[in-house]
Amino acid sequence: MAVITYRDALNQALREEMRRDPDIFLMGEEVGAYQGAYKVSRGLLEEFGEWRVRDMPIAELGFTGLGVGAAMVGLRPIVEYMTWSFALLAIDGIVNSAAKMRYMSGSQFKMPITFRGPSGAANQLAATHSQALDSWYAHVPGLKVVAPATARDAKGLLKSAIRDDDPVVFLEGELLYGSKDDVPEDEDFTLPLGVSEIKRPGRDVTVVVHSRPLHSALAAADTLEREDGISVEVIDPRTLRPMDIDTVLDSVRKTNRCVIVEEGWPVCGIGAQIVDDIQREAFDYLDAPIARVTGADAPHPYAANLEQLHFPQADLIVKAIRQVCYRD
Amino acid sequence: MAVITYRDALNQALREEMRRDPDIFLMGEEVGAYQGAYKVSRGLLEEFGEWRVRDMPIAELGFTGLGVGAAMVGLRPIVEYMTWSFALLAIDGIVNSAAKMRYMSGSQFKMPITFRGPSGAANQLAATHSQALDSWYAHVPGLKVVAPATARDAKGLLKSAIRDDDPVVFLEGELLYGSKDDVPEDEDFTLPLGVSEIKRPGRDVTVVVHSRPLHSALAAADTLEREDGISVEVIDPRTLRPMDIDTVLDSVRKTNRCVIVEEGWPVCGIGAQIVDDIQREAFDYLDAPIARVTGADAPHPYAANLEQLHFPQADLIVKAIRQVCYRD
Amino acid sequence: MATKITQSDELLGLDRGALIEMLRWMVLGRRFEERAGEMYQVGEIGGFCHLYIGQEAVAVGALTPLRGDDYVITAYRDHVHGLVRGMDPGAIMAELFGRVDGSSKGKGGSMHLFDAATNFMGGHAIVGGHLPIAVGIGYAIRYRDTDQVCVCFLGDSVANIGAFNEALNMAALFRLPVIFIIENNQYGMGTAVHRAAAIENLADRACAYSGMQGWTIDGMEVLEVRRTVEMAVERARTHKLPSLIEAKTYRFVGHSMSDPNYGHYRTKEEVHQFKAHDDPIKGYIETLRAHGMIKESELSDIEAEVKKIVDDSVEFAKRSPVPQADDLYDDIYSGEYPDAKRRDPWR
Amino acid sequence: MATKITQSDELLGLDRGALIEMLRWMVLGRRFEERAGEMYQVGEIGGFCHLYIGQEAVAVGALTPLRGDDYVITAYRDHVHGLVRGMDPGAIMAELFGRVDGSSKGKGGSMHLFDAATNFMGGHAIVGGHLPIAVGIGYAIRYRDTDQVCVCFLGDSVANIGAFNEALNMAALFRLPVIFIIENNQYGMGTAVHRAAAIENLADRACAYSGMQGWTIDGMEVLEVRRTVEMAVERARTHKLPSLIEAKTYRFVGHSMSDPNYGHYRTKEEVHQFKAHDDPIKGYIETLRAHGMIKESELSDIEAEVKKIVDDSVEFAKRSPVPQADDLYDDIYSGEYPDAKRRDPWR
Ligand SMILES: Cc1ncc(C[n+]2csc(CCOP(=O)(O)OP(=O)(O)O)c2C)c(N)n1
Ligand SMILES: Cc1ncc(C[n+]2csc(CCOP(=O)(O)OP(=O)(O)O)c2C)c(N)n1
Ligand SMILES: [Mg+2]
Ligand SMILES: [Mg+2]
Repeated sequence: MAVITYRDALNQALREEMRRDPDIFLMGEEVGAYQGAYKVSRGLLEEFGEWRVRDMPIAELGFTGLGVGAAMVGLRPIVEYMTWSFALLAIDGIVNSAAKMRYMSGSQFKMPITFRGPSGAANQLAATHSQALDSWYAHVPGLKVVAPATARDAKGLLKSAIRDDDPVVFLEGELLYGSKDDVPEDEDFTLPLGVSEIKRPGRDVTVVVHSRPLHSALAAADTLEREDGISVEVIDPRTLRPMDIDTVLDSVRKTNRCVIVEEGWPVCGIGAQIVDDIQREAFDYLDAPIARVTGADAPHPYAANLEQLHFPQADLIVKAIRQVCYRD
Repeated sequence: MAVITYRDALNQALREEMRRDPDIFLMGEEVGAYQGAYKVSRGLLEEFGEWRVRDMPIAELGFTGLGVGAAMVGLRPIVEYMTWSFALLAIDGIVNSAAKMRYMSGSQFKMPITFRGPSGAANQLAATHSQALDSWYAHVPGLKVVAPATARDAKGLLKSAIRDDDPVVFLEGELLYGSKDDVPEDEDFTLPLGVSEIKRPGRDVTVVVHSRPLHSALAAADTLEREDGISVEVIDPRTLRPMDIDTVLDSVRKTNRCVIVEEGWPVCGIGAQIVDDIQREAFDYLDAPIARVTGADAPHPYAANLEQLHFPQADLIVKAIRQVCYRD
Repeated sequence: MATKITQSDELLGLDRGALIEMLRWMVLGRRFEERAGEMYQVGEIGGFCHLYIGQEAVAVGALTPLRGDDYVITAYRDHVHGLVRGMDPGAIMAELFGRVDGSSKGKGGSMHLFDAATNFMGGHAIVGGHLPIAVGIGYAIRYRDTDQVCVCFLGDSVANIGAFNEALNMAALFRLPVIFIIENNQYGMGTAVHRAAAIENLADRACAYSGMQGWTIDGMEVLEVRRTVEMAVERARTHKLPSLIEAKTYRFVGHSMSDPNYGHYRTKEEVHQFKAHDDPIKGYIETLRAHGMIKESELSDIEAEVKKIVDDSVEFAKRSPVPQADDLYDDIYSGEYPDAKRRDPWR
Repeated sequence: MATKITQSDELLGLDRGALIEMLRWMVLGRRFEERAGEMYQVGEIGGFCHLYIGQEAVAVGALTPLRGDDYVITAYRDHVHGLVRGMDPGAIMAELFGRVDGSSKGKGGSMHLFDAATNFMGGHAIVGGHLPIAVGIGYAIRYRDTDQVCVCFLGDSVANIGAFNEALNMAALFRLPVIFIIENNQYGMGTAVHRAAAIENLADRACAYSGMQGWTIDGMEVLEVRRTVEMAVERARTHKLPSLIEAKTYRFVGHSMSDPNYGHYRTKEEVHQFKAHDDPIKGYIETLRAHGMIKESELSDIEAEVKKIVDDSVEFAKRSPVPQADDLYDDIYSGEYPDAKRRDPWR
C-alpha cells in the first residue's frame, strides 16, 4: 500500500493493464507527447510507443468509432476524452455503435472498450465544460457506468473496466485527480464492478453518493455526528450501471431514512432512479420522504461564487439530512 | 373542429405559424422537395419557397448549429430531425449551444428555436432507430421538452413551442402520425406549455403517461373498469420540462396510488423523476409503492414479436395497476 | 483520376471462371433483393428494407478481389454486400424475417447484418457512423502489422457529414489500409447529390487528405470497379495508403420499401432510362458475350442455380422459429444481465 | 492561393490614421492580454484563460475592414476579437473577473464572451461548435437579403473535426457570405498541426467545396491579413461566396494559463525564435517606420493610452460586485424559471 493520488492510481491501472495485455491501447487528445491533459497518462507513450498510446486529432466522434472498430476485431481500446463534456460529440458512437453492437449482431461481436476521462465541474470552466451527465449514460442498456470517488476505487475499478468485455463509461472526477488515498500496489488488485461500498457506517440515516460529492457527504456526516448526534451511513454505489442497490436497500431498511446526493442536474438524475428503487422495494421502511441534494438545476455559471453555489456542498447535505431526520 | 391526423395537425401548426410570422423557417432532411420523410411538411415548400423550407444535407450537427446561429440573429428556426435517433449526432448543438446560449451570454441572446421530429420506436426499425430519449432532454436546464400524444395536443403545443422564446425539444410519436382526433381549425388555437391534462378522470389510481403509451394506458383503464371495477385517472403531462407535477400530485392525493408509464428505458427515466416528486410532496398520501411500466431495459430488437414485447403495452399496464391496487 | 476503363478492355486478365463467378454474384444479388422485396410486400419482412437493385456492379467488383481475411463494412443497404462476402443466404433471409436463425438471431434486421465468420463487419444504420469504425479496423490491422485491408462502402450523402472528415483525415494521417467506396447512386433518399454536396465529383474530396487517392468511376461496369479496387487494394496492402473511390451508379428501386420507385424527386422516365440503358447485369452480359466468354446455356444455369439458392433461403427463413420472449434480455452484456427482473417486473 | 503580399507593398492605400489605428488595436490586444495573465496569476481570474499574445495581426487585420453591421464569431481564445470588434474593455475584464458588470454578467467567463451590441456572437468553447453557428448567421443574412457578412475565426485543429466538413459544405452549397479564418498557430494545445491534420496547408481543404476560395497567408503581417480579408469580404458581400483563409501565426504563450509557454511539445528556442523574429507588432512598427508613417512619440502615446484603458478595465472589474446567489437561476429561460424551488429546496 502506498498513499498516492487518484491521478497516479489511474496511471498505475493503465500501466499495469497495458503491460499485462498487448491488445490494450490508449488513445485520445494529448495522451501521448503532452503526457495527458491532466497527466493521467504520464510516461505511457515512452513505455508503450505510439501505436499503443495514440494522440488523436480533435475528432471525438471519429476516434470513438476508431475504438469501436478496433474492439470489433479483438483489440481492447481505452478512449480518453479530455473531458466528458466533449463526449457529447461522440455520443452516437458510444450509444449506437458501442452499446448496441453486441445486441445488433446477436453476440457475434463483443465490445471490450473503456471510455474514460474527467467528468463534472472543475474550477470555473463554465457551462460547456462542467456537465456531469452520469444519468444519461446510466440510462442506456448495453453500457456499464463507473464513477470512483477515491484513488483506491479509481485503480481497482479501472482495472476491472479494462478487463471487462462490455463497454464501460468510466467517469473520473476532474477535481479528484489530486486527492490522495491508500492504494494497493499489487498488480492483481482489482475491485469488482457493480458493488457498492459503505464508506462510513451509521445508524440514523443513509446517504447515497458517488464521485466527488462523496467527500462533501463525509464532511456533512462528521458535522452531524458532532453537532446533532446523528449517525450517518454513507454508501457509494461506485458503479451506476448496473447498480448494487441491495446494499442501499439493506441500509435504508435499517436507518429508515435516506438522502441521495449527486453532482449532476436533478431532473431524471441518478438520485431519481435510486428513489424509485427504494420506494418500490423498501416502501414500508421509510419514515420520511427521501431527499435529494443535486447540482443546481441550471447551466454552470463561471463566477466563482455562483459556481460554488451550484455544487451539492456539505452545508446543503447537512440541511437535507436534518430535514429527513426531522431535526430542522 | 375537424377530425384530422396528428400528421396533418402538425402540418397545420407549421403552416399557420409560418404564415403569421415571416421569421419562422423550417429545415431538415427531405422537408422540402420530398414533402417530408413522414409528410409532416407536405406542401410547405410550394407555399413558402426554399429559403423558408430548406432541404438539408445529412449533417445533423451542422444544421442544428445553423438553426442556433439563425436564432441568435433573430430568426425563429424549426429544425426537423428525420427521427430523434439521429439527433444524437447533434446533441452538442442542442445541449451546449442552444440550451446554454442565453445563460452564457447573460441573456444577450435568446434562443427561439424548435427542434422537432418523430421519437421512439416505429415498426421494427431496430436498435439504432427506435430510442425514446425523453429523459435525456428533460435532464437539461435551458431546454423545454414537449411530447404530445394526440392530434389536438400536437397542433396546440407545436404552435406554442414555435412561439416560445426558448429552445423546445418537441418529440412526436412516429407511430402516432396516422392517429386521428378532433382538432380546432382556429388559427389562434394554442395550448400552453407546462400544463398537464387529465385524459380520463378516475378515483382509484393515477396513471401518468405521455406520448404513444397514453393510448395503451387508456385501453388498460377500459379493461380495468370493465373487469375489475377499478376507476383509473389518466394524466398526460404533455410537457416533460417544465412539468406540471401539481396536477399529478392532486390526483395522487385523491387516489393514493400511482403507476407511471413511458416508452423509454427505465433507468433514470421520466418516471423516476415523477416518483421522486410524488414521494417528496405526497409521501403520506401513498397507500402503495408507485409502480413504473417502461420500455424494456434493452436495446430495441428487430424481430416483430420481440419488439412488441419491448413496448409498455396495455397488458403490462393492467398488471401494474392491479398490483398497486392490491388486486393481483 | 484514373483513365476510363471500359469492359471491352482486356477483361483484367481474369479467366472465364472468375468472370462468370462475378456474373453469378450479380445475379444472385439481384434475385435475392427481388425476393426480399416480395417478402416485404407479403409482410414477412418489416422495418426499413433498402434494396440494392441496380448497384450490383459495385459490391461485386469491389468484393471479388478481396482476400478472406480482409474486412468489409457498409451501411444499411447491406444484403448484397453480405451475400457476396460469403454470408449464408439463409442466414440473411432469416434475419430479414426476424427469426432466430438469422445472422443476428433476428435482433438486427435488414440494416444491421453482421457476420464474424467472413469478416463482414456490418450493416450500420446511422449515416456516416461506420466510417470511423472502418478506420478502427484499419488501425487494428496496422497495430498487428498484417497486410489485411478494410473496404468501407458508403452512400453519396455521407460525403457531407462530419464523420467523413474525421475518418478520412485519420485514415490518411495514420496511413491506414482503408478503402472508402462511395456508392454514388445519385440520391440520398430524395435528395439529388448536387442538392446536398457542394462538389461535382465526390471523390475529389480526397484532395483534402494527403496520401488519399481519389477515383471517380463508372459504377455500372463491374470490371471497372474491380480494376480500380485492385489498384486501391495494392496501395493499401503494400503502402498502407487509403483511397476514396466514387462509383457512379443508380438504384432502380425506391430508397427503401416504403418509398416508391419514382415520385417527387425523380421521374419515371429517368428510372426507366437507367433500367433500359444502364443495367449493370445486362451490360456485363453484353461484355461477356462480346468476348465469347459465356454460353447462353450458362445464363440460364446461373438463373436456375440462383433461384434455388434464393428459394432455399426463403424456405430456411420460414422454417426458423421466431425468438423467444427471454431473448429480449440476451446479448446485452457479456454475462447475465442481473438487473433485468428488477427493472422489469411485468414482462 | 493569392500571391504573397508583403507589408512593404503599398500599405493597401490606407491613410495614416487607419494604419495607426490598426497598431493601436494590436497594442491594446497585447497589453490587455498581458494584464489578464497577471490577473490570473493573482487569482482574480479563474477557469481556463487562453491568451492571444502573438496572434494579434490576425484579429486586427481581419476585423478592421468590417462594417458595424457585419457579424463576428470565434472560439474560446476570444478576448482580443471582442476588443477589436468594439466591446468595452471593462466589460470584458469584469467578465473575466466573474462580476455582474461583465459582458455576460459573470456567467460566461473567458471562453464565452458575447456582445450583442457589436454583433460579436461569441466566444464558443467546444472545438468546431461555432462553425455551424456562423453558417446559420450567413443563412440569416441571405434570408433577409442584406449585404452583411459573417467572419468566423477558428483554430487549426478545427480542420479535422466533423463540424468543419458540415459547415463548409453548407456554406458553399447555399452560397453564404461566411469567411472562415483559420488561425494556424501551429499547435492545437500540445499537438503540432502536422500530427493532427493530413494536409500541409489547411486552407487547401477549400478544394473540397466548390465556390469556396482558399488562401494560405502570413498571419504575422497585419496588412496581408487585411488585404486578404478585404478580398474575401468582397466575394461574400457581392457574390455571396464563402472563403477559407489560413493565417499562419504563433502563440507566444501557453495554450491556456495552466500550460507553460514551452514544454513537452515545443522548445524554448522555438518560442524565443518566434518572439524575437516574428512578432507581429514589432514587424508592423518596422513597416510603418520604413514608410515614415509613424513618429516615435506616437508609439509612446499609444502605449500610454492603452495602458490607461487596461488600467481602467481592471479598476472597473474590481469595483464591480460579484453576482448574487439568486442570479444562479436567472438567464435560463425567457420567463421566470418556475421549477427552481421545487427542484432545489436547499439553496
Ligand atoms: C445520421 C442519419 N441521418 C439520417 C438518416 C436517415 N437516412 C437513412 S438513409 C438516408 C439517405 C442516405 O443516402 P445515401 O448515403 O446516398 O445512401 P443510399 O441510401 O443512396 O444508399 C437517410 C437520410 C440516418 N440513417 N442517419
Ligand atoms: C470538442 C472539443 N474537444 C476538445 C476540447 C479541448 N480543447 C480546447 S482547446 C483545444 C486545442 C484547440 O486547438 P486549436 O483549434 O488549434 O486552437 P488554439 O487553441 O491553438 O487557438 C482542445 C483540445 C474542446 N474544447 N472541444
Ligand atoms: Mg445515395
Ligand atoms: Mg492552434
